[in-house]
Amino acid sequence: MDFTFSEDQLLFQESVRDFLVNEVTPESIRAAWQTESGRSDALWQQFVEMGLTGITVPEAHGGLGMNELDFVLLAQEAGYVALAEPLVHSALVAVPTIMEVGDSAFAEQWLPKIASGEAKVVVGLEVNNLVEDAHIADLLILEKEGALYAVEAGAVELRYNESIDLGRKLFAVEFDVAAAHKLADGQKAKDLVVFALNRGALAAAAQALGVAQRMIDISVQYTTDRKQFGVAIGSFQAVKHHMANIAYKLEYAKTPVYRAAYALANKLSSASHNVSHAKVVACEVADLAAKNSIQVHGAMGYTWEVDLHIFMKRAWALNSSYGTAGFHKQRIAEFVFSDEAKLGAGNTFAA
Amino acid sequence: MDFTFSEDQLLFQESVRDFLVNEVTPESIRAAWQTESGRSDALWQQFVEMGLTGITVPEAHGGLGMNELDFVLLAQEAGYVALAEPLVHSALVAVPTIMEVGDSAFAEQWLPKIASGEAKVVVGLEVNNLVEDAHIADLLILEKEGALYAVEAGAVELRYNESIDLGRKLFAVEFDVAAAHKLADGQKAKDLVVFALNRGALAAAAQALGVAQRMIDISVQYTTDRKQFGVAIGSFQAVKHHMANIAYKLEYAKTPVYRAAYALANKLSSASHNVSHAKVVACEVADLAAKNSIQVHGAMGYTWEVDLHIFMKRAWALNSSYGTAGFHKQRIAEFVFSDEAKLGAGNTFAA
Amino acid sequence: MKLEYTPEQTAFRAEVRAWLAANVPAEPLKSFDTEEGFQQHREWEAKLYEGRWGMITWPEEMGGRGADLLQWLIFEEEYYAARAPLRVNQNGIFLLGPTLMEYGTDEQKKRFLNGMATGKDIWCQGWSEPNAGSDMAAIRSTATLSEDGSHYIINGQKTWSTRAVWADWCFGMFRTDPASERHKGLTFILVPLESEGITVRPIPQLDGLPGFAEIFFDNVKVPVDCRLGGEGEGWSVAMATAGFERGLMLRSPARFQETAKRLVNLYKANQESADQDPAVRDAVLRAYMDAEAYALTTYQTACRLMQGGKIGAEASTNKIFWSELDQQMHGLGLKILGARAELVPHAPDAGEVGSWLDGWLFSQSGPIYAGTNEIQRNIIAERLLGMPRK
Amino acid sequence: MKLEYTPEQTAFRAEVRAWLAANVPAEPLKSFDTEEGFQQHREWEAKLYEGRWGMITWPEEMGGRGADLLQWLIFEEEYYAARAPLRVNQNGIFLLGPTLMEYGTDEQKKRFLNGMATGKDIWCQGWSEPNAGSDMAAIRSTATLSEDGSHYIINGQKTWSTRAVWADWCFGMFRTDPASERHKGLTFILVPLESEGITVRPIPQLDGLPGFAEIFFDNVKVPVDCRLGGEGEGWSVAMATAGFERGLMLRSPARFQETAKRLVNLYKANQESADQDPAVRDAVLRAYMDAEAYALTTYQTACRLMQGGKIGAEASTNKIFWSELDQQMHGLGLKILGARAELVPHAPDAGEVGSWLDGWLFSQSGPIYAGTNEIQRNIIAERLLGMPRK
Repeated sequence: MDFTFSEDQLLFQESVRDFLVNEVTPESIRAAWQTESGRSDALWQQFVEMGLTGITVPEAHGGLGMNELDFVLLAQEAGYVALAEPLVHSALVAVPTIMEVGDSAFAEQWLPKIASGEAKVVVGLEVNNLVEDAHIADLLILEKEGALYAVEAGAVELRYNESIDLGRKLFAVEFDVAAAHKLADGQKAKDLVVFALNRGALAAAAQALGVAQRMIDISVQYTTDRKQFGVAIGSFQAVKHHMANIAYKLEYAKTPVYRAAYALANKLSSASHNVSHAKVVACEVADLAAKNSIQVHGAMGYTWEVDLHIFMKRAWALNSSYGTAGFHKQRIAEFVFSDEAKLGAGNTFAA
Repeated sequence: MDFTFSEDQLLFQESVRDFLVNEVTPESIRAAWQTESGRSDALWQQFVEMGLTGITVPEAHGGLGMNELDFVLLAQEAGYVALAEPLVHSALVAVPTIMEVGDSAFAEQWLPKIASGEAKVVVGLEVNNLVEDAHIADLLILEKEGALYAVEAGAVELRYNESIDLGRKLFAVEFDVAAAHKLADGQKAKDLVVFALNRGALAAAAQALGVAQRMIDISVQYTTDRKQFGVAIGSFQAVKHHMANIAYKLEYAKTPVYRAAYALANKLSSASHNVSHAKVVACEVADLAAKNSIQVHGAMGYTWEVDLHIFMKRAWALNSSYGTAGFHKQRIAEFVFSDEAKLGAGNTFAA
Repeated sequence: MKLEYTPEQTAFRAEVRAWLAANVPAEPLKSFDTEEGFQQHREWEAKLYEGRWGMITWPEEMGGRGADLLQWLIFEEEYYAARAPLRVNQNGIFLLGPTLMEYGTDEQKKRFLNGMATGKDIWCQGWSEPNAGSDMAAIRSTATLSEDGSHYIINGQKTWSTRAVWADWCFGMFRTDPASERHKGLTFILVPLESEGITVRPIPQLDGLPGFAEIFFDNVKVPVDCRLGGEGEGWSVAMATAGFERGLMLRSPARFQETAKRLVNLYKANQESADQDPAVRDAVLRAYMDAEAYALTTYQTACRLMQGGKIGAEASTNKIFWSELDQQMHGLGLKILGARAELVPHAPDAGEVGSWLDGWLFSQSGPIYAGTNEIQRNIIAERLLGMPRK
Repeated sequence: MKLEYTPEQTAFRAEVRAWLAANVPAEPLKSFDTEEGFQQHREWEAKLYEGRWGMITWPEEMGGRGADLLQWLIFEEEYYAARAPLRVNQNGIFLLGPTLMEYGTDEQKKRFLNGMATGKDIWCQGWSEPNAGSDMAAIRSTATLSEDGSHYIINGQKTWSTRAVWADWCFGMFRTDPASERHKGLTFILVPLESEGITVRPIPQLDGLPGFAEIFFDNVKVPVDCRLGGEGEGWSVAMATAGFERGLMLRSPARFQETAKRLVNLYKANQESADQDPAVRDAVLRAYMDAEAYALTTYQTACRLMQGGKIGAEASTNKIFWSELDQQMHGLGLKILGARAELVPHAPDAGEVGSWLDGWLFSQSGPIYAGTNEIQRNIIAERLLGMPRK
């Protein structure tokens, strides 16, 4: 029993954090909002060079062969900077899904290109209605009416839908089922959808942790600097408690996320409800962080001018991404209220 | 349209408040806990002399002929002192129920005695499981298996059940149905039970308002007097906000209670869901008052020594008295989610 | 207590309803945080004025109907139920208007009230300053009386001025006594925004639109007859305005009851998915109850005021209650809408999301402006409950 | 990360389980806030000691098993799952014990640890004073060293001393330097409660039982070898104890997970009536999630500590989380039980109400004792987040 990350994992997190905080600044985010694609090829190239695009790609296909647990801290850091590029999606959803399809030719075709940065692949599930980053994908893996298809970029029609979070690029995607490559249908398709959804939900949860932490940091800084009634507003107890409430809840949202990552990486039978627990509480704490942060910012928090809104909007958007709270609570309820559920002391790590 | 109480109603409230605050003190309450019956004949006699026992008894039967609305402010004051005597029950539940039965001989037999203080009548509904004050009742009106019976004191067997609130005397009551006087069955009994339950719920709600106010007053006093870290603890913002949260919610619980009283007094078709709204929010604010009050008292609040616990326990006991929050939310939901419900602006006073 | 409308009140409601049915634009106007929408709303104000529905609580001789508070509540109920446009000139007609009637000279009343009523002059506030947000007494912008006493020279900066970008006039407080501190030495002055020396810098809000602005004053000359009340009396004049603002005129129960109704309908239309989260059904019921309670308490307050009562701590309890309710209801709407909820109104697949997202963004300002809810809680604790200040 | 138990840990669990199955009394003991129950619990401590299960984290030579934190968590899981008796001597074995091992002389260790371990000596705390509740530095009780240096003379008053009514010894802080202020000049002293000059006044708690007491000291003579640590060093000795108290030793996830499990079962058994309030189902799910999260985070902390980490602000986040969870779960239990919930355990129709009502009353103390949750929030804001103190 060891509930800690390894030295290597923590060092990797640190170096990715340093890189992201330097490269993905509020200024660069605002600049990207002004561009057509909203995505930076240069940044993606840097990810390639750092090995991040291939992090979950097997070594045989040119990647680092890491798993969901190795990546979860990096996803958290991506949330911390509200990263727009689909790095987390690629590593946590697209790559594992391609492998899970079990078609070695298909995997061989795409995984090396993902690792090398030549191709981007996105997965579009019906639970999300729209497909994020469809406009920059070379291949789309799409759920449609009980089956899963692989469709290349040229074969889809996209309808852009603006999100309140300008860092997210969402598209309604249409394609000709008859002309598409069917990856799976029936039970296998269902399993693949759950597989991808669990990883998408984990990705959202991990990013939500980072977003929450960022809002804490921004708000602590703001309330330390900002004076009112002659003192720093951060010295008011009500302001302190708004912040403390985020901070202590965040501590109890992190471990469910890490446990969910572990359960996915080790294909535990508890993985689905572990993921749902993680998704619910991580998004709740990010939501609370948004609420309390805007409140302690006062009117400044309501503006486009301070950076807070970048992260608030990401938190709001993550809420219902890869399953609403209701969707996930329902999965938890199915477990908790089942007659077979092992509850109570000593069963936390019963797989 | 006039949503205010009359001068007379307010003056009556004031005189009853003055009387109760002087006569029903924490000391007298603690003393009553030590007695077998827990009830004071002397106090009841004073109620008789003030006309309170007959307040809702028709003038023809020796009462004042007032209604639920006239009594609601007095019920609030009874809550303020955590009154143990069944005055509110008698005036708001027993007397109206006797009248609603529609048996004039029965009414004539009991109402004058209630007004004069010769007899006490209690109503026992299945929703409460146990019957409060059964030990001092001369007559019990009891719901049993779809019918309503009148049973005199000698014909019941009582099993005492101690409540966490020592001011409440609860009894399991057994009686011989065959030997009892059946007041109603079938639809009429159902209607009578709803009739009595609505009035019991209103009584609980009104008392909850008073209990909440009392806990505010006790806590404000305590936190003003008590010093810690060199200052009055009431000067800490967290303590202030605990109190402010009770106070502002209390304002928005009062008007639903008054509206419910009006609806019952005027037999409006909205009365049942109006009562349920009142019951839910009044008990919630009393519950919050208990929670925040013990917190600002610190360890003192956890003792038997300060008076707070008298009122906390009353608040807890009222929670599920005359219907749990669930029971009442269910009645509200039936209205709100029905296709006929007139919701939205301008429909608040549509009967 | 009598919780029924009089025949006169019922007739009044019918009259309002009929006029609105005939006049409310079929298509919703554009947001008044856009230039085009602002002009549309200005025209709507003119139309309301024509029907004498613009400021019904004003005296008849000023274009109003001398309506009492209950008529006001009824009017608002019909107004929101009809989904009539938001009031672009609310700062003028609800805040400055009543203040002008109380503190203005006859000439000032004549000069300003009509333009305000017709929508010709749209007013914005000049209260907050960069270092005086919730702490209004920290105002530092100055107004210096010219030597001949004919005008003030204004210098400084105001911020959070709602709709200042396209407004015509600004009313606010300025420090006329440079040696003064806190509440003293402040004067209430009305400033035309086209004056030389004024720069208005739009502040984009959460939705990116310039819903408010900073106003910079660089030696702005304002005639002395634009002063409202006496020199140095600004604080008491302003407090009257702030009282109105926090009071019941601006936050009709109608608005929240209509939101609660739409929420019930949204829930019913999406019940299967919504019920996956049992907290949703509970929160919808709570929205109904709270909106109802807000209406009840507002009616009670209105009746008390009509019988000669005064608004006290109700201003603070009221502010907390509606602003947190508004936030909860819109957040709940988004929750029910699920994955679509992040789409902006003009996104092609947004469907009914738009008004909920707009409402959600707008609701974020409620617990902040006009005194944060933390300050309101302090006020309740100290003034209503008498808890120790320090 | 490896979220599986080692074979050794699994074997250890099996050993604990077997012993408990054979030894936990079939009938629950009486409350240890009654004299009879206190003695029953004292005997249970002796039985635990015999099996070497009393203080498994203590070194073997002191009667323990030198267990690590993970073994401790496993032990607690089995202990709560077996519904074994509460620990009447927790102040001794979990708080004073480790402090003694760190600060005590060899002689003190020999003298006190065994009596503590066997249940012969039950210890209570002497921290708080009437005007020093959450503010421990305000302690005013004095200990004056006799002229010959052989003993202290103690005068003053302690309060909120849990289980002091039937306890044998008290440990606490006293002011040895009368001129000192706040954290300075305090000394940690162990006092036999049978000493002359001591009066113990029981304080009845919410359920009417004397769960804690005031202790009055009137010229109480205590030999100088009852001092723990140096004179004037009481604060740092006490802080070590407070750290243990707030830390994970005392608040096992097991306790809350068992409550959550019972709550799930209570809900399932009463689902029809419980579901009338949709908030209940949601809250039950939340109880499960929170208890689970508490377990996960505690395991994480334990693993970190075993790898050489230190407890920092976890002490405060932990305190808030479990105490509010405990309150919520028991309140929810009462809500599900409905009209019966107000009955005390021995009421003839109380049914299963008893343990929920007892738990509810007990849970009220959680957010208060060992530093109120308001103080914990201040600590998180100031120490973890670095927000300004004043």
